[in-house]
Amino acid sequence: MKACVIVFPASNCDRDMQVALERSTGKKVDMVWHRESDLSGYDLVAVPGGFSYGDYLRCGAMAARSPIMGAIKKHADRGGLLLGVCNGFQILTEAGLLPGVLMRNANLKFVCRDVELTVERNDTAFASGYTKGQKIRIPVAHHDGNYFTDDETLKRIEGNGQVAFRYVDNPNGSLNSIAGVYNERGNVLGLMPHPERLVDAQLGGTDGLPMFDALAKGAA
Amino acid sequence: MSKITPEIVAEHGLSKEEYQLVLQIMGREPNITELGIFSVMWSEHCSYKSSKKWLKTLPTEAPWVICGPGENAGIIDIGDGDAAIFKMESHNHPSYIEPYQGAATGVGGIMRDVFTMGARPIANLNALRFGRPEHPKTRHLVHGVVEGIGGYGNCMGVPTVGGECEFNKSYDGNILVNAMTVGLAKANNIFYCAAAGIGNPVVYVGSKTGRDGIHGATMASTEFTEDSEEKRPTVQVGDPFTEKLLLEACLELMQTDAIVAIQDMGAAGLTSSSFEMASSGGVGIDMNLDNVPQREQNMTAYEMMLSESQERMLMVLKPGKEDMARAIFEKWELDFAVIGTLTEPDADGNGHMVLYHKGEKVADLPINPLAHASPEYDRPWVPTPKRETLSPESVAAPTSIMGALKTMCGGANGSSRRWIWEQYDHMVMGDTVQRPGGDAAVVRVHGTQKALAMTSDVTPRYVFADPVMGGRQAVAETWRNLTATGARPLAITDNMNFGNPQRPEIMGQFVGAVEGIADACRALDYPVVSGNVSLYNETNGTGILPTPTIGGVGLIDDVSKTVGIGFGGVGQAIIIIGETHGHLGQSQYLMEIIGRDGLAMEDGAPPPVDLALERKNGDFVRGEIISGTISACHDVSDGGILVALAEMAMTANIGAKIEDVSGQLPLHAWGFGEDQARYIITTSNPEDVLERAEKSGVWATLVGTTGSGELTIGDEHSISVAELKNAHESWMPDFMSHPEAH
Amino acid sequence: MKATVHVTLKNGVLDPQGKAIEHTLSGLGFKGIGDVRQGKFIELDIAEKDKTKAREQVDAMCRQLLANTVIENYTIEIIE
Amino acid sequence: MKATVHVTLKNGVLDPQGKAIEHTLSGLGFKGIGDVRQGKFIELDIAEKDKTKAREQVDAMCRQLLANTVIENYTIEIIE
Ligand SMILES: Nc1ncnc2c1ncn2[C@@H]1O[C@H](COP(=O)(O)OP(=O)(O)O)[C@@H](O)[C@H]1O
Ligand SMILES: [Mg+2]
Repeated sequence: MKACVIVFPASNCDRDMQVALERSTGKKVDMVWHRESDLSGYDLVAVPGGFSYGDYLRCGAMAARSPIMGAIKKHADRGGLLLGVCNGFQILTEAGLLPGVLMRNANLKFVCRDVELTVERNDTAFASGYTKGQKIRIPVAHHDGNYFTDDETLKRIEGNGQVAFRYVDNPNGSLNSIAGVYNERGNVLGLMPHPERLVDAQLGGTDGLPMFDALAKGAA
Repeated sequence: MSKITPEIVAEHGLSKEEYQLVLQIMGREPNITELGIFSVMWSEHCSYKSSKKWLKTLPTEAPWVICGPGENAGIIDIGDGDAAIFKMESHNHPSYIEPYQGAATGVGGIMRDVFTMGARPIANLNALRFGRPEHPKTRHLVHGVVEGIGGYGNCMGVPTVGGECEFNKSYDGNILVNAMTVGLAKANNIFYCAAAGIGNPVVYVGSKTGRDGIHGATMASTEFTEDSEEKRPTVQVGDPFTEKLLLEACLELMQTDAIVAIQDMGAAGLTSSSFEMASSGGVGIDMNLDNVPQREQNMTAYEMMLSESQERMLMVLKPGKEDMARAIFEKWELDFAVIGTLTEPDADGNGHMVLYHKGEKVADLPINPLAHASPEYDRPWVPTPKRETLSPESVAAPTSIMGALKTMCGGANGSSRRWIWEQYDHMVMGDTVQRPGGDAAVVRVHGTQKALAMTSDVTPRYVFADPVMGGRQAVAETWRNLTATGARPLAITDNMNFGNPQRPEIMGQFVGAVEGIADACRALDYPVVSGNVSLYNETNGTGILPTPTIGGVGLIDDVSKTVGIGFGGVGQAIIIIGETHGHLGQSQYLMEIIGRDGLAMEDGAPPPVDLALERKNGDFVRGEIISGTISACHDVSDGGILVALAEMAMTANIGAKIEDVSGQLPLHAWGFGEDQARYIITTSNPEDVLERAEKSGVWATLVGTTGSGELTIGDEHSISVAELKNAHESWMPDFMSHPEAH
Repeated sequence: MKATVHVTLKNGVLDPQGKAIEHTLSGLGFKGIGDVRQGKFIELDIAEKDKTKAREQVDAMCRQLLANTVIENYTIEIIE
Repeated sequence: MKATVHVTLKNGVLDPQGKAIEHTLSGLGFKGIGDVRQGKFIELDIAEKDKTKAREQVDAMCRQLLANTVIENYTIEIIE
C-alpha cells in the first residue's frame, strides 16, 4: 500500500492526514507538492483539508486548477483510491471528480465540533471497517460545507447509493444531510468531516481509525 | 522639502520636549521622513516610554528561561532539546475601528512574532473584553472580532485553543483584543534579531508594501475621541494565505544556515524592524527603498518606512546565500528582495540608518539614540485607595441559592463561550488533548508524550479595587489553571491594558499591578518572558478597568496523566482543596445577583492572595494528578465553589449530592465566595487523598458524591444539570442571534 | 483594457449569503425586501488591445476559473 | 423595484483575493493580466415604489450592513 498526501499552498491538514495514514499503513506516506505531475506509483492519494489559496474566490477553485490535478484525474480513472477531506472534498468537486458543490454554511459561521454521522454503506474500500447504519463521531471544521446539487444530480447520487455519510444533526444546511459522497465507481470519496482527527484515543476518540485501517488493508 | 512646523510635529504625536531632543540628536532639522521615523520609534507602542521603568522590575529569570523579554517572544526550555516560544499582544484600537481586520491582523502579528524566532506556532489563545451587552456596538464588535480571529487562525492551520471573553461597561468605547501564540522550536535552532556582519545583505520577504496603516503605531498610542472614526483608512487588511506561505518559507529557510538575523515587520513596519536589528547588532544599514516590493504607485520614502502592510519580514543573510534563499521564497510564491547592506558604525560607535530613494539620500539617522535614547518617563502616580474587606454576613442572601446559581451560569459573564470557540478550528495539527472549555488547553508536543498547558486570565474588577492584589491574582489564577490539568507552570507573558498613563491614578493602577504580578512571579517561580503594553485605552476621559492579561504556559511530562474539569464518573467522591472563608467582596455574586458594579468603595476589597498557600495547595493537587489518584480537577475562581461544581457537572452531564458544610458561614457566602488557592477534585479513593492532604498540611474537605442528573446541596437546594446547562449554553447564541448593524 | 465580470448563482441554486442578508435586513427593520442574491464582481486589466479578442480571453478565464459553471452564470463587459 | 449594489474595496486597500486570482490566472497561462480586484454584487427586490425613496433605503442598507465602509465603497442602481 503506497499512499501520498497532496500539498497545495495553504493546505493545513496535510500533516494530520499523513500521521493517520502512517499509523494505519505502518509505512512512510509521501507529501507531494501541487506542482508535481506524476502519481503513478500510488495506490491511495489523499487531498487534505486546509485553506488552499486562502479559500479565495471559491473554496478549492484555484487548487482544482493546479498542475497536479491532471495526475489526480488519471489516478482516479485508473481506479486508484482517492480521498478528499474538507478542503480536499471541495477541491474534488471543483475539479469535477465528485458531484455537487460545497456552499457557505447556512448560518454563515465556521463550525468546529464533533458531529455524529451515519455510515450509509460499507461495501467500499473506505468504509469496510464500519457497519452499515453505524453511528460514528467525527469532527467537522469548515466554513463551506453546505452540500448542494441540482435536483437531478441529487436524485442520481441518492439512486446510485453514492452518499457515503450523513449528518445525524445537520451542522451546515447540506442537502439531505449529506456529509460525504462517492463517485459512481466508488473509488473516490469526498467528505467534510475529518476522520484523520480522531484516530488517537488521547485526542478524544478513534472513530476515524476504521477508515484508515480499511484503506491500509484493502489497498495492500 | 517642506519645513517642519509645530503643527506637523504635533500631528506626529511628539511633544515639544521630544522634538527638542530630536533636534539635539540630529544636529539639524529633520526632514519629514526622518520626523516620521522618530514619531513611530518614540510612540508609546514602540518605545514603552511610560512603562519601561516599571517593567524592569518584573522577574524574568529561571533556570528554564532561554530568552526573556526584549526579543520578539519569550523562550523556555521544555526538555529534550525542545523550546516553547510564546507571547501575547494587543490589537485593541484597530479592532474597535474594524473588528474583523483588526482582530485578524492582531493574530497574524503575534504569530509572526513567534515564527520569526524559529518556532512553528502550535496554538493560539485570545483574551477578549467587550462593552456591556446592551451597548449598540457590542454585538457587531463581538461578531467581527471572533470572525476575524477565526478567519486568520483557521486559515493558518494553527488551532485556537483557549482564551477569555468578558463584558463590562468600561470597555464600551474601548474593547480589548489580546492574542497569544505558543510555538515550538528546537532549542539549538533559535533566531534572534541582532544584525551582524558588515556588508551582509538585508533582505525583504513576504507581501508587497502598500499604504496600509500608516501611522497605525501612533494611533495605538493616543487616546480615542469621537472623531477617531475619521482615522479609519489606517486599518490594515490581513492576508492569512500569504502568512501561511511566509511561515512555511521561513521555517524552510531556517533549516539551512543562511540567516544571521530576522525580524518581523509589525507595528511601524520597516522602520522598527530595521532599527531593532541594527541597534541590537550595533551596526548601521544602507537601505535602497527602490528595491522594496511595492503594491502601489508613487510611494514616498515616508510611506514606505511607516507602512504597516502585513505579512512581511526583514532578514540579514550570510553573504552568498541570497540565491538559495530566493529559491525557497519563490517556491512559496513570495516576494524576495535585497534592499540593503549592513554598514560600519561611525567613530562614536553609532550605526546609521541611511535611506536612498530614486537616487537620492532621503534620510540619515543615528540608530542608537533613536532606539535607546527614546524618552523614558517616570510618570507621577498615586496608589489606589485601600478598601475594606466585606464580611460574609454583610452581603444579602439570594431568594434561592440554585436560582442564583442558574442566573450566574447563564449570565453574560458566566455563560459558556462555546459560541466563540466553535468558530475556531481548535483541533487542527492533531495534538489538542484538552479542547476549549476547561481550565487550560493542553496541546501535545508533536510526536511525544509531553504536552504544553496554556491559559489566559485576569479579573479586572479585582485589579481596579486593588491593583497589587489583582495583579497577584491574575498570575495565581493562570498558575492554578495550568496546575488543574496536571501541568508544571513555567512562565508567563503579560499584556498590560490600561487607560491614560498621564493620569496619576491610572499610572498608580499600572504600578500596583506590576508590583502584584512581580510578587506572584517570584513566589511561584514563574517568571515573565514576554509581554506587551497597551495604554490610552480610554474614550472621552473614561478609562477601562485595568486589565493586565496574563498568559501562562506549563509543561506536562506525560500527557496520559492529564485530567479535565468534567466529573470523572458516577459515584466519585468530591473534595474541596483549600479553605473557604466566604469572601464576597468584588465577587461575581455581588455583581450579578446583588447588581453592584464593583466600582464603589462599598463593593469591598478583592479576595486576598496568599502566594505560599497557592503554592502549597497547587503542588499538592498537581502531585495527585500526576500520581493518577484523581479523576477530575477544576480550580475555583469566578462564582466560587457552586459555579465550579456546576461547570464540572455540566461538562460531564453528571450531577452531584453535596453536603451542606457551610458551618458558620451563610450558605451563599460558602457557595459563591471567591477565596483563592482552591480546587475541586473528584476521586474514587477519598481516604487516601484526604490522608495525604493532611500530611502535607493542605486543607481538604470531602463534600459529596457525583451521580444522578441533579446538583443538590443539603436537603433543600437542588437543580437539574440539564436546566443549568441549558441556561449556560444559550446565553451567548441567543445574544448573538439578534441582527446587528455596523 | 479593463474588463468587468459579474458572477451570479444560477436560478434555483441555494444562496446562503443572500438568505442571511435578507434575514438580517428584515431584522434591522427594513420592510418589503425580497429575494436577495449575492454574487461576485471582478475587475481586471488586460493587455489585449482588441475588444473581441479581449472578450474571448476573459470568457476563457471565466470558464476556467472565475465561475463554477455548474452553479454560476457570468457576464462580461469590456471597457474602452 | 429591483436594486443592485456593487461593493468594492477602497483604493489602496489590499485585496488578497484579487491578488490570488491574478496569480492563478497567470499560472493558467493567461498573459498580460494586471490589477485584479474582487468585489461583491448584491441584487434585491424592494417593495418601495418611489425611486428616490428606494435609493435612500438601499443606501441605508449599505451603510448598516451590505458594505463595510471602513474599507469598502459601494454604488447603487435602482432598476425600473
Ligand atoms: N475567546 C475565547 N476563545 C477561546 N476560548 C475561550 C474564549 N473565551 C473563553 N474560552 C474558553 O472557555 C473556557 C472558560 O473560560 P473562563 O471562564 O475564562 O475560564 P476560567 O474561569 O477557568 O479562567 C476556557 O476553556 C476558555 O479557554
Ligand atoms: Mg479556570
